[in-house]
Amino acid sequence: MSDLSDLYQQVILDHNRRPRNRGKLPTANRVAHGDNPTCGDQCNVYLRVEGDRIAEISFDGSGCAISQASASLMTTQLKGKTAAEAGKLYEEFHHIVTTGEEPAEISDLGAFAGVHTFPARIKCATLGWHAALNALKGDPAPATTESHTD
Amino acid sequence: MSDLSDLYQQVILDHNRRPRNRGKLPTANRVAHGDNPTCGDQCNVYLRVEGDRIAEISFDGSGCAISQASASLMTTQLKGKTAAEAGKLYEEFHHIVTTGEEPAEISDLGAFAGVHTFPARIKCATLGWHAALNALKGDPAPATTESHTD
Amino acid sequence: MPDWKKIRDDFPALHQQVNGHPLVYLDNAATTQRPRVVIDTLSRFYERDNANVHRGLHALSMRATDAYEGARARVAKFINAAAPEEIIFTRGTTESINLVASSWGSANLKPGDVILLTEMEHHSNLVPWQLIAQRTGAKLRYLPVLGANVEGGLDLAQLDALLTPEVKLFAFTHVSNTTGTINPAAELCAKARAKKIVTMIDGAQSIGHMPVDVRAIGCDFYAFSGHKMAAVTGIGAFYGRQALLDAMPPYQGGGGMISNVDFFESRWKPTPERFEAGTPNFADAIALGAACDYLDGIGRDEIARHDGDLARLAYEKLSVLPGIRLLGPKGERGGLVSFAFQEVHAHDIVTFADEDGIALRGGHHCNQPLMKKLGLTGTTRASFYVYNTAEEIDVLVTSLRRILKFFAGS
Amino acid sequence: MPDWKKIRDDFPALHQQVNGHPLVYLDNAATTQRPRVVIDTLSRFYERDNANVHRGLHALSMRATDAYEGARARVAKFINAAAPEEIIFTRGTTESINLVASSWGSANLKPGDVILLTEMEHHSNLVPWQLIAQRTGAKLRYLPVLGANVEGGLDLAQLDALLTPEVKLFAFTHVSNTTGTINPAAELCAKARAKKIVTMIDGAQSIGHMPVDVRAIGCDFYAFSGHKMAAVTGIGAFYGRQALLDAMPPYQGGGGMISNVDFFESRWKPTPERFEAGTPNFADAIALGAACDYLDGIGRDEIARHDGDLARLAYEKLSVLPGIRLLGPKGERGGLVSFAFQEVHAHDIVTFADEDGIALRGGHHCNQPLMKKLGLTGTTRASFYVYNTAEEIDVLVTSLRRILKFFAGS
Ligand SMILES: Cc1ncc(COP(=O)(O)O)c(C=O)c1O
Ligand SMILES: Cc1ncc(COP(=O)(O)O)c(C=O)c1O
Repeated sequence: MSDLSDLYQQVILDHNRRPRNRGKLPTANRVAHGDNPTCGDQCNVYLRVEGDRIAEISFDGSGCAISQASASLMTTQLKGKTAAEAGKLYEEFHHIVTTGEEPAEISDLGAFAGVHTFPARIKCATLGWHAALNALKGDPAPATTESHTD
Repeated sequence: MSDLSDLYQQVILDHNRRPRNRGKLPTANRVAHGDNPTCGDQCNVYLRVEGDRIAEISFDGSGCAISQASASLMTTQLKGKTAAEAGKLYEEFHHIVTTGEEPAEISDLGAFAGVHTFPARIKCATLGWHAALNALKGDPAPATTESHTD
Repeated sequence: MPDWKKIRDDFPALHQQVNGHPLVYLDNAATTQRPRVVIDTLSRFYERDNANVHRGLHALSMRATDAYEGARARVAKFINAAAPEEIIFTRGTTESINLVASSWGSANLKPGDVILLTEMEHHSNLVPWQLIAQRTGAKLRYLPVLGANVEGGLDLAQLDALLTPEVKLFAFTHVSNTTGTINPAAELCAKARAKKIVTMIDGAQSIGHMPVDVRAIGCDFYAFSGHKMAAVTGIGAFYGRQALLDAMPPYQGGGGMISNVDFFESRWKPTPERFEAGTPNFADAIALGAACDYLDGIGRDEIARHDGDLARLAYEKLSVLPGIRLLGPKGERGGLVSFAFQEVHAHDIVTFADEDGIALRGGHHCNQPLMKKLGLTGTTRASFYVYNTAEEIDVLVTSLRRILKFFAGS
Repeated sequence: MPDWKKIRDDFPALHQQVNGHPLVYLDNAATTQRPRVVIDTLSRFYERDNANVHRGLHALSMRATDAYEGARARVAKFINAAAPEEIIFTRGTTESINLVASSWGSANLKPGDVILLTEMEHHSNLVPWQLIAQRTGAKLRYLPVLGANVEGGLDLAQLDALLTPEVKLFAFTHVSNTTGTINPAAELCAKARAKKIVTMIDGAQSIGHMPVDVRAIGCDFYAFSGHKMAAVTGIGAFYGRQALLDAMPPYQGGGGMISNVDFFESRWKPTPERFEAGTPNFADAIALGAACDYLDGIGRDEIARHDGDLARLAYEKLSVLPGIRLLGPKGERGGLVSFAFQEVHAHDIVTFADEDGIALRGGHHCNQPLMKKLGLTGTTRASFYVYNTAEEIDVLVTSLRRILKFFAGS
């Protein structure tokens, strides 16, 4: 059970049970849909972008604890960020979930380090992020974790 | 080599080397084409039917020694026969090549008894006969040894 | 009574530890394990008789051809087809249905025609019909399933009204891979036949689990996969009624299926060769024949009882878990159970169960439209085969309790 | 230098007597034998890691998925594709070509378009194009071969004139299975590419016998079969350039290839999944990966030299037989020789040679139009692989002399 407690850390279980910023955002001016066809996980990300910053952000959808907690945590991290900062944060997050290395600065993102020993779950952890980045780019195509760049 | 000498009996080698009634029949009033798609063997049978009897018969085509000798021998056997008699003769021949049992009455058809130990060659031996029976029936479709009744 | 314990010993893959626990393999609806005799048939063939079939006159080729055509006859007997020529070998259920949809469909469907499906079809018995409908202008229509919190079976009361004159084909699954529902195949075919509607049955989940007699059922086509019936991957087949097959154009073109080729046109061989272009997967077909022998050695009546009993036992034992929603009928069912919890997602369950050595499947089971209809995003499925035991169900229930506690309690 | 004698020992099927003689297996162009390591990879997979791939989160399923996707990456490396996603697994060459013809063809061909083939194509690279031509209204055109009694190679001087603006695709075989001719694939592709014509290569006879680098060749599609390269039956693949694959519609529909299914429409996954509907033949794909390792262990340059040397030796030794007509070039050639006698039909030769334990192939080799063009009804073919020896060629020549004598003398 040690690997599993690594995967399902308190932070994750907490975000899964009490997701932050969940639900449609009535004032959103950007929306993107993400899906993970392998699992059937779905995620919508709603953004209100003001200037070049994310003024508000929310998500909804369905999926496993990893994907839901990740999307929830992401919304708390992206609020107030620029697109460039969001991209950088995603890179950091992607590094954490694929290598298991803790982030340089203390961050809740580190809770996802356990994912790297479950490669099949990396796509769950990144689903919300894919959708958010697509929404920022204004890309109307649904994000899919099956893209070649994943 | 004993099985092979059984298969390639003198009668067969002789008909293969000096086929009887080979070539188109200018006066034919019935023609049928037979092919063995598995081998690529081809056989045309030309008949002149008068009343209910085969007045003249010839064949051409290409194929292995078994198929060519069988068609050649067949032409010598069918000349003068009625359709009913031809059908009976084919049944006898089919019995010989599938069981290896010699014919009741002495007949050159018995030379094909060795075929039964080479099941893949039965279709070669019956190709010309299929075409001839089709021609007698006036069936315009090419005979094929892949039919379900073979 | 078969000696089930001894049968379990026939399957090498079962005798291993996974994450420190004895493997409990409950993912049989996805693919079964293969008995030693099937694996050995395959190796032995490659070690002794391997050569390309057909058009071959040397010893190995004739042996291979005899074994391959012998397998066809064996499969014909397994489902009581009238003749070996009614069996076409394919990669599996999916290819079988694509072949029939494309070949029969392109020759028989026109704009305005209707293909009747059911709402419980696997994507493999749904997408091929969408594709041929697009190509021909035919339309799809669905026999509904009974909604959420009822049994999830077909709403048979609606069938007569849906079998209108525009319907040219009715395709349905024999056993649902998601709910475990066993459809009354013979009854459905009789209704269709009375209206001269062609029937196609998806037998993926039935073929290895119960006696199947295509003539008693009265269907026109019946498709299945070897890998779900103790045989190997890459091989499957379908049954087609001779008269229909004879009138169907080829699906793929290539070596082995033609009687004559010219540069600009070709003539086709009769069935089954017409539908088996290229070098067939003869070795795996021979392994499929061995699997037929193996299953008949146990007895398919016995297998049906065994798998169904386990599924009913699992249904009963699982039903007491807090918050569980169980799909499909309570009584008579195929050898699987499928369930969902409000609080814990199927993938989390599968990951936790794996830690206990239990192999489960979670998700939409290639059944997205049905999931949407039932208001679910996925289920967890435990599916059984000849080697599973009542004790394994206890292991599953214990593991599930622990998972529920982890997610509720922490 | 590889130890060819030791290599021979790797192949269990070779070590048997046929009709009282040691087996001399010269039917490798039809299918090769499989080395122990390939057979064992397959059994071991079924004994340890067998589970359905994708959508599976339990240990066996993850192992199977890794092994299957690992095999894809291995095959990509084997032919130097840019990415694993450019490899689509199929049943073999025939299915690969049908898939491309149907999917690429239905999206890209219209009435008046021309598909350019050559007169030396195997039925599998000919009939699929006839079928899609019929469906789309496109036309077929042929690059001629040089006639009887010359080398039987392509008449390359005519190519430029035939590559007119109507030509949308040019498909040709890398190595002829009937004459042994090796076509200058890179040169042909360069000419087509200069005119923006898509190229498809039939690699059935090249893949196991020589180094193949799809990017150096510069083709758009490259198709091949596992069973002709020391792997098993039921598995093959094709390479497709990513940009083309991305724009192609699915071929078969079903589980695993969709990203979303509703009752009336579906969305597709990207390549390679889009083209692999249903449970893939993952076990045989893994065996194909093992065959890639095995062949690279020997070295494909070495194999090309070995097989070519044997073919040239056979050509030379056979050329003195009375009345023989040898097809294909005298020098550089693929690992096979094909020949005919006026007096003795190929099937009689094959039957006699079998009595001496020699496995040959006789007939039209799925090459009827070429046979007609060359004025032949069939040939006898001896084809070589890594385990064949110069001594086996002597056995063949002795047997042929005996056959000729039997038919001439008696
Ligand atoms: C040149 C060529 N193309 C295509 C094929 C067809 O390959 P397969 O039967 O494995 O699909 C073959 C082999 O029979 C061949 O030799
Ligand atoms: C009901 C049903 N139909 C069709 C299929 C597809 O079978 P295969 O993937 O073997 O083609 C499956 C299995 O996945 C199934 O359960």
